[in-house]
Amino acid sequence: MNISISLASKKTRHGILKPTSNPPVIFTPGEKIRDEAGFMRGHGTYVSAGSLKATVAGVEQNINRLVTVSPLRCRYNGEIGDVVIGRITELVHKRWKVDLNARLDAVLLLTSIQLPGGELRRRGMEDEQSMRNYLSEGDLISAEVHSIFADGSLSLHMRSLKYGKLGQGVLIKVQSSLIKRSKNHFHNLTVGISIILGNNGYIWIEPTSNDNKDLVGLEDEFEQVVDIGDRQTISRVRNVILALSYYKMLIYDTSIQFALEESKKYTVSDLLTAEACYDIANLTRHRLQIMDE
Amino acid sequence: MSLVSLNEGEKVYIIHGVEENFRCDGRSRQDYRPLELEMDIVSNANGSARLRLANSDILVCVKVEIDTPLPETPNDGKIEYFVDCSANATPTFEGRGGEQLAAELSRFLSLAHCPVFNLSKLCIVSGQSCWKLFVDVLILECGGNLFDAVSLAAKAALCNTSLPNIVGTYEDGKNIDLQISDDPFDTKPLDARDLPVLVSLCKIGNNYVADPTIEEEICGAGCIVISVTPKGKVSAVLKKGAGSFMPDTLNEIIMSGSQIGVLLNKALEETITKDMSSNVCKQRFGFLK
Amino acid sequence: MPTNLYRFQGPEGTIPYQHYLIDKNNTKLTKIATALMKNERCDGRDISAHRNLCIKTGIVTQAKGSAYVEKGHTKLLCSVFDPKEVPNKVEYAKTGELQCEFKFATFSCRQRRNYTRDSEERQLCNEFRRAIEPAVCRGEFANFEIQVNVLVLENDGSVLSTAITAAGLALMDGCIPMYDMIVASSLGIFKNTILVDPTYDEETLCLSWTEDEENRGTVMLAYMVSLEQITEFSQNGSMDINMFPEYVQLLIDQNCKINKLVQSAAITDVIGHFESQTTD
Amino acid sequence: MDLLSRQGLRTDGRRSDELRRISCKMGVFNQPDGSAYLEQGNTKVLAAVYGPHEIRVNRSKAPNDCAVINCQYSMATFSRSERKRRPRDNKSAELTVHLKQAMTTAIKTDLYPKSQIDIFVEVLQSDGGNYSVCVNAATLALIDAGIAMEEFVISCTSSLANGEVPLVDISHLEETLGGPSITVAILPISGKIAMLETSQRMHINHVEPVLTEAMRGCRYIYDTLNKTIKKHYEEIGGALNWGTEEYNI
Amino acid sequence: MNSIKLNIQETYIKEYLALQKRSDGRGLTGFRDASLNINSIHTADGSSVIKIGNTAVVCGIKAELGIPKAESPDVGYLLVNVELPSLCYKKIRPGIPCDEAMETTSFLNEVCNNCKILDLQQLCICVDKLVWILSCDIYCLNYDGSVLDACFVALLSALQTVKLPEVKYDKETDEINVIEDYKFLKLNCLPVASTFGVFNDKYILADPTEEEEQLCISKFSVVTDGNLLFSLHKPGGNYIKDNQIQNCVKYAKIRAKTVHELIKSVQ
Repeated sequence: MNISISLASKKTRHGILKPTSNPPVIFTPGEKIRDEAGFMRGHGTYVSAGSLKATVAGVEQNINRLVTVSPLRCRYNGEIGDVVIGRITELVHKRWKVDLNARLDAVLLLTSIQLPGGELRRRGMEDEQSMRNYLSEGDLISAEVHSIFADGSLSLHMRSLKYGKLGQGVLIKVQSSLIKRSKNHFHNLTVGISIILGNNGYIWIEPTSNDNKDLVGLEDEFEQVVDIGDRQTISRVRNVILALSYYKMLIYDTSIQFALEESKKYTVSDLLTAEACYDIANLTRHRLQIMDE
Repeated sequence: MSLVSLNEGEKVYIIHGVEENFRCDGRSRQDYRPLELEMDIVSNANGSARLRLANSDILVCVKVEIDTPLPETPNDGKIEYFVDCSANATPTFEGRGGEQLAAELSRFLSLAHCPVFNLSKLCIVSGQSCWKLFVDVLILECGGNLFDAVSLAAKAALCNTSLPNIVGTYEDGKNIDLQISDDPFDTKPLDARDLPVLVSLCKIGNNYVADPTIEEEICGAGCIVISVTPKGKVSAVLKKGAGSFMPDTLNEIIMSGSQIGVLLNKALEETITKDMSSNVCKQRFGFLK
Repeated sequence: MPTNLYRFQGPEGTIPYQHYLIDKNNTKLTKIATALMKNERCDGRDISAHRNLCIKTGIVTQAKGSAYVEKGHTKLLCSVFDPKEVPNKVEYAKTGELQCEFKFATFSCRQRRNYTRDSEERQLCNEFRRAIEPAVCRGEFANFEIQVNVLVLENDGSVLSTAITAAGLALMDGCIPMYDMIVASSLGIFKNTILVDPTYDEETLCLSWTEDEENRGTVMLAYMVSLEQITEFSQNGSMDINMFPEYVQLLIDQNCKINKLVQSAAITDVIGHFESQTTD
Repeated sequence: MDLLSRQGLRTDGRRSDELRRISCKMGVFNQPDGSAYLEQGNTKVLAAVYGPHEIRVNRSKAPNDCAVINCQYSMATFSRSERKRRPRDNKSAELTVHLKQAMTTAIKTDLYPKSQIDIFVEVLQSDGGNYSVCVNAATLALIDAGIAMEEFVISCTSSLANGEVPLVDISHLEETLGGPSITVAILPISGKIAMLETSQRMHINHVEPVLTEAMRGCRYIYDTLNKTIKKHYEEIGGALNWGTEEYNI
Repeated sequence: MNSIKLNIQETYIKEYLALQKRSDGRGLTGFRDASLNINSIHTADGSSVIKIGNTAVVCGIKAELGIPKAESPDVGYLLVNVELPSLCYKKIRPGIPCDEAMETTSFLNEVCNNCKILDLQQLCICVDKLVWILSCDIYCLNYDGSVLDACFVALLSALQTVKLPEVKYDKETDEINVIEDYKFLKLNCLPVASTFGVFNDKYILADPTEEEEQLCISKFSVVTDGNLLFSLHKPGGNYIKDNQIQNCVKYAKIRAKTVHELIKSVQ
C-alpha cells in the first residue's frame, strides 16, 4: 500500500523546463504581423486595415509568401495522409462516426474498410445491417485521413493491412501538436512493444504481436493474456510519454527512446511522481539538444 | 464523465492487469496515485483546502455562521455539506448535469461524518445559539476516485477551520446577544482529526483495486466506498455501480478497505501536521503554481 | 422551503406540536435503551426476531405488477410498469434501464415531509436502484426502461430493506425477467447489541452520537438467495471492522428466512394468475 | 465612509487610477482544451474552454455556417464573505448571457462551422469586478485553447468617488458603497466596445470620464496579460519547436 | 395501436350496455362496493384508507402549529392536496403533479371552503399568534376511475379521526405548552361526491372505472350530503340533458346516505 500526500507549498516550482535562450517573436491575437502587401493570408491570420494580424498566439511562419501563425495547442486539424487513432461514437447510415479529438467527428464509410472476402467484395444490405458486428460504439481504430470535407470534417479509410481495430493495449491522449509528423507513425520499440503515434494526439501502446495480423483486422482476440514483462514495459512507456507531454515536449520515436533510457532508474509506479517526471523530461531534452548539435 | 468510453480490448487489458497486480499506470492493486494538498488557500473562509489526486482537483471551503439549534437537539450545532460539480471539470456538468453526483457525494459525506462528529462541540448557548458549519465542496477537475479525494479535502479543510472566539454575551430578557471577537486571529481551532476518510475499492474481475482511475471505474463491476476513522472504525459503507458481490468478497473488501483507510488517515494527519508546523512565512500558491 | 406553484401551501415555518412533547419522546427512547441493555425490546420481540411480514401482490390493478408490504408498522407500496422506450434518447444502449422513484408520503414520518424530493429520498432511491438492478435481466429489453415506483405510507424503521423486498415481488408480479428473487433485511446495533429489523425509534437510538467506543449503527443488505450474491450493502454508524463478517452472515440468514415467506407469496401470486386466467 | 482619503488614497491603499495586482496562469488543467486562472486583487477566477467540438445538444437548431458559443458563469458558494446558497442563480444566468455576447464579438466563429465552443468560468473568490475578471480569464483560456480571435476581449469596471473622481478597477467595497459604475468590455487594439453596462442611474456628464478611465484600465490589463502570455509561450514553446515543423532557432 | 385497442373495448362495452349491464356485472347506475379503514397510519394524526372497487386512496393528516394569516388572524388552515403519484397509473410521469391532480386538489379545496366542512375557528389557539395547520394529503394508490369520489370519503373519514392535543400559549413569553388532552374535531357536514360518466350521449354510467372513463365523452360529479346539493362539477366535454342531471342527483343522494353509513360503521 503506497500512499503519499505531499504539500503543495513544499513542491519546488518546476512546472516548466528552463526556457531556451533566444525565443522568437510571439504574436498574440490582434497583433499586427506585417503589411499585407505582397503576402498571402494563411491559417491563424486575418487582414484588417491593410495589415496581416494574428488570430491565435504563436510564431509566424512563412512558406514562400504565405504567412501562417500556428497555436501551440489546439484541436487536431487533419491533413490528408495523417495516421490517426479514433474511437467510434455513433453508427449512422452506412458510416461510422469517429471521435478524433478534432473539431468535428470524422466519418468512416462502410466502403472505406476492408471486409472479409477482399477488395472485390460487394457491400450489400447485409453488411450494412451487420455494421455493429464489425465496429461498434466505443471501439478504437487506427486509420488514415482520406479526404477533407468542405465543413472541415475528415473522412477516414482503413484500406491497408497496418490499419484496423485495436485490441488489447493502452490509449493515452496528448495534445495533437505534441506529435511530430514523420514518415512513420508505427514504431516497434526495441523492447517488444508497438506504438502508434496518431497525428491527432491519441497514442496507442500494445504488445508487438508475433503472428501476422489477420487480413481484416476486425476480429477480437481476448483470450491471450499479455505477459507481465510486456505489461511493465507498456506501463513504463505510458508514464514516460505522459511525463514528456506534461512538459510539452515533442513526442516521436527518439524522444520516447531517450526518455525510456533515462527512466531506468525509477520503478514504473515512481514515474507517476512529479519529481521523476521533471527529471526525465529534463534529461531527455538535454540529450536531444546534444544530438542536434 | 460519460465522455470516456472503453472498447473490449482495453477492458480486457485492464482486467488482466489487475489480476496480475500490475495496473496500467504501474501501480499495484492497493496503491494510491500521488496526492497533493494545500491548506488555507481561500482567504475569506474559516478553513479551506485544495487536494489534487492525479487529475482530480477538489477545493473545499468551510464557513461558519451563528444559528439556533434544533429543538430536539438543543446542545448540538449544525453542519451542512454542499457539493458543486463545476462545469470546468467536464461539460456534462453544465447546468444541472452534475447535480445527481453532487447530491450523492454530499449526502454520503454527511452520513459518514455524522456518527463520528461530536456536534455538541459547536454549541454556544444551549437551546439558544450554536455554530453552523457549511462545508462547500467544489469539484474542479475529475480524474476518477472523487469520493476519496472529496473526503480527504473535506477533512483537511475542517482540520484547518477555526471558530471565532466569543468574547462576551449579555442577556436581554429572553434573547441572548453574542459578541464575536473582531480580531481575525482570536480563534480556536476546530478539532476534526477524528473524522473519517472514504476509501473506494473497485471490483474488477475477481479482484479489487484502491484509488481507481476513470477507466478502471468504467471497467469495474461495482465499487464499495468505506468510510474509515483514524482508529479503524467504519462509519458508513456504500455500494456504487450495478454489480453484485459474493459475501466473502464483500467481507474481504471491507477488511482491506479499513486497513487502507487507517493508512490514508495517517498520511493525511502527517501532512496536516507538517503544514501546521511550517506556519511561519507560509506562502499560498493556489492555482498559480 | 422551496415555493411550489403546483400545490396549496401553508404558511412557512410551521412547527410540529410533537416538538413540545420532546421530553416524553426522550423518556421513551431511554426506556427502549434500558430495555435493550437487558436484551428486551419494547414491542416484546426477541432481539433476533423479525416483525410480522404481510405481503399482498397485484393490488395496483392499473400497474403491470405491484406489491404491498407491511412489516410491523412500516407500510409501503411498490408498482412496476411495462418496459417502454426511453424518451429523448438517441444513443443505443445494450442494456435496459431502471427508472426508480422512491417517495415518502408527507404523513409517513414523525415530521411532515415535503412534496419535493429531498436528499434522503434521492439517496434511498439510488440505493434502491442499485439493489434491484443486478437482479433484473436488463439485457432482455435493450434500449427500454422500466419504471419502478415506491411509495412509503408509514415509516417505522427498515424502510429501504422492506422496499427492496417489495420491489422484488412487484417485478415478479409484473412478469419482468429476473435472475433471482431479491430480498433485503437490516440490522441495528446498539451498544454492541444486534437488533434484527429495527423500528424507527431503535434506528434513531443506534445512530445517535455517543462518546464511547462501542459499536452502533445500522446495516442493510440486499441478497439474491439462490445465486448467493449481495446486490447492495450499506452501513452507517461506528463499527469495528472485525464485526462485519458476523453482521453479513446474520443478515444473510435473515434474508434466507424472508425469502421463504416471499417465495410462498410468489407461488400464491402465480396460482392466482392462473386461476384468474382459467375463470376468464 | 469616504472612498477616497484626503491624500487621494482608496480604502485598500490604491490611488484612484491604480489597478489591483494581476497574476495569472495559463493551462492550469489538463482535461479542458484551454484553461486559465486569473487573480485581480482578491477576485479570483478559473476559466475553462472546451472545443471547438461537435455540437451536443439541439444539433438541429444550430446554425450551419458558424460556431455556437456556449457559456456558463458560476460563482462558488463560498466566494463571497456571505455564503451563497446556490452557485448559479438568476444573476449568474444574466452574466452568462453578457459573457457570451462579449466573447462572441471577438471569436472568429465563421472558422468553425457546425461546432460548439464551451466557455465555463468559476468565480472562486469575489471582491468586485467579477464579470470583468471573468471576461479577462475567458480570453486567456480561449487563447490557451488556440481558438482564433480577432483580438483580446478585456473588461474593466470603474466608478465615481465623491461624485467627481473616477475610480478604476473597483473592489467589492467600492461597488457597494460607491456611486454608479460602468463595466465595459473592449477589443483593446482597435478600441471597439463589445459590451457596456452601467449599474445605475448616472449623470450624463459623468459617463465620459468614468468610461475613459475604464478603457484606460482595459488597456493596462491588456498590456499585462499580453506580456504574461508571451512569457508563458516563450517558456513552453521551446520544447515544442514553437508548434511548427520547420522552425529552427 | 392504442386506437385499435380503444375501438375493441368500445364495441365490447357497447354490447354490454345494450343489455343495460356493464362489463363488471353492475347495472348502469350501480356503484361499486366500498370498504373503509381508519387510523391505520400511526405517524399521521388522522388517516383513512378507502377502496371503491379497485380504486384505492389513502388520506393522512398531519397537524402542525403556525402563525395565521394577517387578514384572518382567528382561523387555522385546512390544506387539502391530492397526489396522483406515478405508481398509481401508467399514464402519469414522475415529477411535477399532473393536471388532473391539480384540478382535483382545487376542486376539493373549493368544496371544503364553500360548504364549511370544518369551522376553521376551532383551529385557532391564540388570535394572531398561533393556529393549527391541518395538512391533509390524499394519495391515490390505484387509479381505477372515479378518484374524486374516493378522495371525498377519504378526506372526511380521516378528518373525523383527527385528535388534537390542547395547546397553551403564553402571550408574554411566547411560550408554548402542549397538554396531552386530545379532542376530536367537529365536522359540520359530510359531503359525498358521485361521479357519472356519459357514454355515447345515451348512457349515463355511475361510478365509472378507468376503462370506462377512457371511453366516456364527458364526466361530471355531484357533491351532496344527502339533503343539500353542494356542487355540480362538469369540466367541459359533451353536453348533457337537464333530466339526466336530475336523475343523477337523485342517485347521488342515495349514494351519499350509504357512504354515511359506511363512515359511521367504522367509527
